[in-house]
Parts: sequence; structure tokens; C-alpha cells
Amino acid sequence: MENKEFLADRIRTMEYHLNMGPQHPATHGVMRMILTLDGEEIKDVEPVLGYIHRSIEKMCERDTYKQIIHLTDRLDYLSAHMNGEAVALLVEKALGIEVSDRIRVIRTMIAELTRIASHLLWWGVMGMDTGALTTFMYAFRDREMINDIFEETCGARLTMNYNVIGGVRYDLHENFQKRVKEFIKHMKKKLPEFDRLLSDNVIFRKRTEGVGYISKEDAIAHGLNGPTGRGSGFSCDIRKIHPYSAYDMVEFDEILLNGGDSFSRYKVRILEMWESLRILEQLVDKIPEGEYRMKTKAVIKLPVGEHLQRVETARGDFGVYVISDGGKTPYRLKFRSPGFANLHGLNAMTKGEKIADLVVNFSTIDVVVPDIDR
Amino acid sequence: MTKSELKEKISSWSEELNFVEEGSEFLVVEVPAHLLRETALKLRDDKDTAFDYMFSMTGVDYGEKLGVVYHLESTTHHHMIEMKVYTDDRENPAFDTLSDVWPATYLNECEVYDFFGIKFNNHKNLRRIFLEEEWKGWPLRKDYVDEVNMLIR
Amino acid sequence: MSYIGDVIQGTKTLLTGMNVTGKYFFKNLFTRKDVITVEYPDNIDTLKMFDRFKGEVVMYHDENNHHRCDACTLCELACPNGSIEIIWDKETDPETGKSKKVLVNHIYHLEMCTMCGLCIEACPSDAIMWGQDFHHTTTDRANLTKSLNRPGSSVIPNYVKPKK
Amino acid sequence: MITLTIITDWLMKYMSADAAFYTELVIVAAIYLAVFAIFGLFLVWMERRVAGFFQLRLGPNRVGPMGLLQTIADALKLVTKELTGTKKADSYLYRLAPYFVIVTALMSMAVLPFSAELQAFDINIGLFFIASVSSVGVIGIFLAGWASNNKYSLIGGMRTGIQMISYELSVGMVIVTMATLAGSLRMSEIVELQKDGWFIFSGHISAIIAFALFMIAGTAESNRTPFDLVEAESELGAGFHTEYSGMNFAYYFLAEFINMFIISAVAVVIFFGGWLSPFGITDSIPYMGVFWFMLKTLFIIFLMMWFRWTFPRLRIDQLLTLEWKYLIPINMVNIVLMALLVWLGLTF
Repeated sequence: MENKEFLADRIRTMEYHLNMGPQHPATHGVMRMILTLDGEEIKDVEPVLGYIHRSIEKMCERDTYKQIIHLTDRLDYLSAHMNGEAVALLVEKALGIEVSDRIRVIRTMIAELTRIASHLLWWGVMGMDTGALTTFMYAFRDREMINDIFEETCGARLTMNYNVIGGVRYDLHENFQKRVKEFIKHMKKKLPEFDRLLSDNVIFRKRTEGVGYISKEDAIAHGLNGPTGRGSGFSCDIRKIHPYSAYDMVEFDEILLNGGDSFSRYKVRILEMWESLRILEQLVDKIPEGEYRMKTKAVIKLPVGEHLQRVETARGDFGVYVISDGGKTPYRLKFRSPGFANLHGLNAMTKGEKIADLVVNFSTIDVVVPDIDR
Repeated sequence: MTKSELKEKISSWSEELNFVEEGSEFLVVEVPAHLLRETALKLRDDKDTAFDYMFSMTGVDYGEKLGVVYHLESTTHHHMIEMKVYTDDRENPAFDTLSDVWPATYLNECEVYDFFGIKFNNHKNLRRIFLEEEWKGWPLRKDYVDEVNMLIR
Repeated sequence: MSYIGDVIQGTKTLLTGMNVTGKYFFKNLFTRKDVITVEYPDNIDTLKMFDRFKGEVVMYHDENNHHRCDACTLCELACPNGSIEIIWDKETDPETGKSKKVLVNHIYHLEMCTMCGLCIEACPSDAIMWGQDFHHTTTDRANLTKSLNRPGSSVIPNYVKPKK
Repeated sequence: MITLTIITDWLMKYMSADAAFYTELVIVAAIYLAVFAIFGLFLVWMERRVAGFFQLRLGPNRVGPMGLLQTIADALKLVTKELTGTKKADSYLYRLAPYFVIVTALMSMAVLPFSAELQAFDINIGLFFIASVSSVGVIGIFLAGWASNNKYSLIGGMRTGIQMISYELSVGMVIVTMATLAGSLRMSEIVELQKDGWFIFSGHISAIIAFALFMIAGTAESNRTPFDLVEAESELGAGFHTEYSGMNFAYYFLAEFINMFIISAVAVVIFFGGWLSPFGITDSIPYMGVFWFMLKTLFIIFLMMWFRWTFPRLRIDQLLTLEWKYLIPINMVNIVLMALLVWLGLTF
């Protein structure tokens, strides 16, 4: 007993700080985390942000509503379409513009394709973060097909800037339906392969199951949303709760898993790809005829007051909040970014786990840094 | 609950709460700064309101006043409310932190402090989260001037 | 015996994974069929971009070196980033005697352009449009500032704006 | 003792026996160094091409035929790079560490029997020599982690200690298992014994289990995915060699591949009959053994590459769980099983 006290007095461990980032392969961009570590065990995670802050909210106060949309592409570039859709929907709602069914369906289809593309990229990177480097190229092979669809119809592969107020910029390309059908067929073959390669792998299971647990109550309190929140059983799919565009026209399930660990969050995204395919399948043959772009005024002024529009991006609950003073530009515009909220959950998930778990958890909350550093 | 039911419910808590129904699709509660924590706790814990999900927190510069807008949602009832709080003090604005009521506000409060200079009392680690510590001024305030980097049209 | 069961099950999942990657390996080793990358500078001649591809903004010139821009500056106003500057001059029309704007230089800052397309949409006479070229790499930023109207070009005589 | 007698005989014509002996040592060492530096580069190229095919890419194919000269170009680039280091690093240990790793890697080369005629140093404890020498290499990695004065390196270095000490055990136990079957530790003798049947077949189930265990432990020994916690790109940046640049970095890189080669070569010797050709088809041709030895070794290396480009990485505690809860107990049972097989004469 005496000996034990003697040792405890002289041999002690010391907590130390480790700077993870801004140049680190696991931070998915320029982000920095200050870790407080005891050996390899994490005591605290404090994110330090702002390395690519561009002050988009301030720029929006300067720009007209038409010009804002192209800035939203640069927020969460993997859900570029959905971000733009949020602004377009907000302005349409405020001005009372009824868009045609064709526009709604086109927007929904592009949004679901974007969601699959985003989840595919996430899947590839998730594999890389756990050390399986090959997943990345497999994911990019399939993502390439979506990017080709986008390029043909929207003119760009990533920051498409396809939304305009009152519709979309171009009509669908004549090859669109054919390509989407091809993609659905291809993807249905490849998704089970993803499971065989990574999801079922015993090492991967061990790395993710039971790691980074966060309960439903904590998830809600920390504001986790999107697939991250749904992995904890928090029903937060805006497509279901506040349907917009064509989501009330299609059948799909909100994926809810109650595990709360990294594997649940992983599985939610995999299953969401299946759901997105299901939505695409329902819509691809039934794109209604109609206008692809409604006529709008040359100068758009929102009525005085406050406007809020929420959409479900690939990362979660994206919100645009505009305070208008009746002018051409918003008085104050706030982008509620899903990644920023999810990032805060990281600390709660990771405390007491190892560095390797931090990397996995960080990967499963799927942040895109420009989305956080708006 | 609908807008009017919410109003009825919340107005019974205190007479100092002010309600606005125009200009927004949600009910807006204007809370005096000293009642902020108390109201927030009630909004979260009362079974009929149960606003457990802090959706968004926005700092706003209204000209003379500075304010913070909280968008709250209930995950059980799926209703939303806007909670607003103002201060006239532009030199040293401060509110109570809500980071223990809704942990989601923790980083958001840092963001509001960073851009508007609104302090949050009792916040564990209030810092400039996006800008560097040496940055002068509060960029999203309307009176912020940066002649070098800002392109004004 | 969950211990032995675990070992067997684990090994099985590992072998399934190896099966997936192995198939691609041998297919690529012998046929290169699943290779998805392209050898970029080699395929430069066959590489064709989609019609709607947004590579850069270009100005339409016809065979007589005429363009359709009458320097109305709507594109300059529409641009969110200030990537377009239009330098114009006043000139008297010899036929009607009225003075009108004439384009001197349509300066396009490619380095600031975000390909949002608002300028092309704003243009009432379809003078500017998307170009499909994407080889913008250069060693000097100054090379990215371009003049869209060709030297010596002029507006199409008696051009009437289409009504939008 | 089978040795490189041709060189000795040739040298004897020009100088005394003693001088010839020492000159021979120098010449053989120089040849080995040169050949294995080149071979290491070849392995790097092979890894990149193989990775390319696994990942639906082509891999390096521009420099030289099939990109074969790519790694030479890379090595030239690395030679010309500045050697950087941190200010507060322990500069003596920092410079020393890479040599520890590369020298021990090359030392193990000496005992490998490439063919019946080609073996530099045939001692009667060959397998034991390899096991002990390769465990010295860990000190180099340890030193690198400590001396770099970088926390990422330090964590990487600490992980190495844990990992190497654990997995040395498994490798050793597999060697014990196979030595039970062979009854010898001399490399050339082990190979000769397999003339009637490679040990992987003659050892029944026990040898197959031993082979699986050896592959796992061997992959861990050479710090490759799924056991590359030491470098763990997504966690530690580059782990113990974060602060190294230029040639110092290249030594680590080369050592990794040479270690991989040694592990594979040992596997070939104790399981797949070393230089022996299948069914003895070319056994009468001298030096043909080199071809078979290399072919088998490359196949095992390919297997390790296959692991690397398929599996995710383990966590440090899972790494230890795997070793102490699975590999060691199975290994122990396997030794008993093998002993029984040998005792009962059930081997071929």
C-alpha cells in the first residue's frame, strides 16, 4: 500500500496538447482542433475555425437576391444544389411565386443526385480515414457518373449554380433521363459491393461499433442534425417534417437508427443512398411537362420582415434566415449550417476515446469545412 | 401548438414578454435580457412547449440596438418559435449564456461574439472563433469599416 | 464456441473484402477495362466538353470580326464579383448623326469569375456566351485578365437588339 | 557451407587467402547493397502499380517502360532534397535513427538462400538470426519518434514499441512451430528438407494455420496496413517519420519494403520450399532457384499488398487484443498440434 502511494507520487501521467490541423489529412480541409490528451486518450477537443472564412454572410448583405445564390454554392460545396435551392425557395415563398411541378421535380432529382454524390464522397473518405484507401477510388468511380449528369445539364460538376429565383437555369438535357436510369442501375449493383468491402469488414466493424456514442437526448441538445442526428434516433429529416419541392409527391422512408455510435451514423448514410435511389426511381419517368423557369421581376425586393427556409442537405438541416428591410439586398442574412452544429457534438462523442476514434467520429459527422467557415 | 396557443401559454409566464406576430411566419417572443435564462429554461422544460432543439442563433445589428435571434423547435410537437433579445448598449453588450440550456449554442455564441461583440456571461470559453484574437472591430455590425478588404457597391 | 466462431466469421468478412478488390485487380491487370482515370494530356484531342460546360465567358464574333456588344454595361452591373469592366466611348453615328456608345474594351477578369452566369443572362443582345475551354492554367495572374472583344472588331452594323 | 565460392576462387588468383576473404566480404556486401537498393525501388514501383490496379487507376506509367524508372526518378529527387529537422530535435539520435532501420533491414538479407548456390552467409541459426536482427530495427523507429521532438512522431514511436514487442512473439512462435517440423534452423537445410513436399502441404492443417498467423504477424512486423498504426496517415500525419525529409525519409521508405521482402522470403523458405521449383521441374538447372525464389516471394509480397489495399486499419487496443487474445493462444495450440503431428509421424 505504501509502495503504491510512493509510486503515485512520483510516477504520474501528464496531459498534453496536440494540434490537429490546420494541415492534417483527417480534418478534411483547413480546420484545426486542439486536443487535450492523456497518452492516447482524448480529454477535450476544441475546434479552432476560420482558416477559410470568407464572410459570405457579410457579402450577402451587399448582393442582390439573384447574386446570393452563386455564393451558397461555396458554402457546403458537396450540397451546392440544395443550398441554392434554400435561397430560391425562400425568395419564392416570400414573393408568393408558385413554381411549376416540373421545376419542383427537377430540383428534387438534382438534389437527390447531389445527396448521393455527397454521401459517396463521404464513404470514400470514411474508408480512407479508417485506413482502407481503395474505397476512395470506388466511390469516385460512381460519383463521376453523377458529375457527368450535372455537367451535361447544369454546365458544371460541383458548384453548379443551377437554381435561379423562380426555377432552374436550363431545362433538363435530353440525355438526362437515360443517364439517370443508367446510374440507378449501376448504383444498385455497386452499393452491395460497398457493404461487402467495408461495412461488413470485421476490422471496420470493430473500429466503428460502440465508438463515439451519443444519446438521442444529447444529440438533440447539441443540435446534431442530418444523418448524424438520425444515427442517434433523432427524427430530423426536413424532407419529412417540413416538405418542400417535390418531396410530398414521392414515397420514401426517413432512415432512423438508434445505435448512436459511429456505425449507426455510417449505416444511415448508406441506407440514405438507397432511399435517394428510390426517390429518383419514382421521379425519373414522371417528370411533368411545364416551364422550367417562371417569369420573375427584374429587380427582386423581399417584403419587410423575417423569412426562414429550411432544407435537408446531405449534411443535415440547412437554414437560410433573412431579415429584409424591403430593399434589393437583405438587411441581415444568416446561413444556419448543419456542419457547424454537428461539429459541436464531436466533443461529447469523443471524450475518453482514442485519437483513432476521433478520426472515425470526425469522419462520421461528415463536416465540410467551408460550410463551417462561412 | 399553433401560434395563438403558444402565445397564450408563454404570456402567462411573465408580463414583461412582448409578442410580435407580424412579419414572420413564426411567433416571435421578445424577451428582456434579464429574463433570458429563465424564459429559455421554461421554454425547454415546459411539457406543452418543449423547445428542446435550438435550430439557429443569429446575431443582428438593428442600428441602435443589437440583438440575438434564437430559432427554437420542438422535436415532440414540431412547432417553432423565435426568441429575440435586445440590448441598447453598443459599447459593452452582454447577455447570459444559454450554453447550459441548449449546448448547441456553445459555438454559436462564440460566433456571435466574434462578429457582433456581444458577450455571453458565464460562457466557458468565449473567444473569437473565426477571426484572430487581434482583430479590431466587429465585422458584421453595420458601422464596421474596413477600407482595404471591403468592396462596397 | 463464440471464440472460434468469431475467428471464422472475421476471416470470412476479410476474404469477402479481398474478393471485391481482387476482382478489380485482375480485371485491370489483364484488360484495363475498369480503369476509370484518363491519361490527360494524351487525350487532349479527343476530349470534348459538354455543350453547356461553363469554362469561361467569351464574346461572339462573326466572320467579319463583328460582335454584338453595344456597351450597355448590364453585364458589368450584374456581376457579383466585379470581374467585368467595360470601357466605352461616345461616337457619332455617320448616318443618323446621333451619338451612341461604342465598346472599346470588354475586360474580363477570369481570376475573379465564379462562373455564375449572371452576366450572360443579363446581356440583352447575346453578345457574350459560355466558352468550353478549360485550359486556364498560367504562371502569371495577369494572363487571366482578358479582353473579350478582338482587336479591330466592331459592332455589327445596324444591329437591332432582340426583344426579350 | 554453401557460399559464393566463385568470387573467392577468382580472388584467390590475385591475392593471399586472407585478403581474398576480406575483399570478398566487401564485394559481396556492395553487390547486396546495390541489388537490394534497386530491388527496393522495384518493390516501390510494384506497390504503386498494384495499388493502381486495385484502385481502378493505372499507376505510374510515364517514366521508362511501364513506368519502371519512376521510382529511380523519385529516388534521385529525394537525394537532392534538403535534409530538414526540428530545432529542438536531439540531432545526433535524429540523424542516427534511419541508419538503424536500413542497416538492420539489409543485415537480414545476408542469410536468405536465393538458390542452392547463392547464399552469402549460411549459419546454422539462420531463422533465429533473422528474427533477432529484424527486432533491432524497431529501435531505429523508436529513436526517430523520440528524437524528432514532435508529438505525432512520439505517439508513432510509442505505438511501434507496443506493436513490435507484441508481434515479435507471434513471428517467433510460428518459427518455432515450423522448426518443430523441420528440425533445423539452418535456412538451406530447411529448404533441402522440403524436396519431398513443401511444408505448407506436409504440415497439414497446422502448417496452414501457422502460415495464416505468419502472414498476419509478418504484416504487423513490417508496419503495413492494416497494422500501420505507426504511420497512420489519417491520424498522425506520417507518424515517426513526420520530420524526416530527403534521403533520411527514403531510408525509412526503402527499409519498409525490404522488411516486407524479408518477411515474404522467410515465409517462402519455411512454407513454400524456398528455391525449389514445383515438382522439381527445373531443380537440375543451376541458379534457376533464384527465379523460383523471387517468384514465390513476389507472390507473398503481392498478398501483403492485397491486404494493404483492402483493409482498414486497426486501433491500438484492438491490435493488442488481436495479438494477445487471438494470435498467441492459437499459436500455442498450434505448436502443440504440430508437435503431436511430428510425434505421431503424420507428416509427409
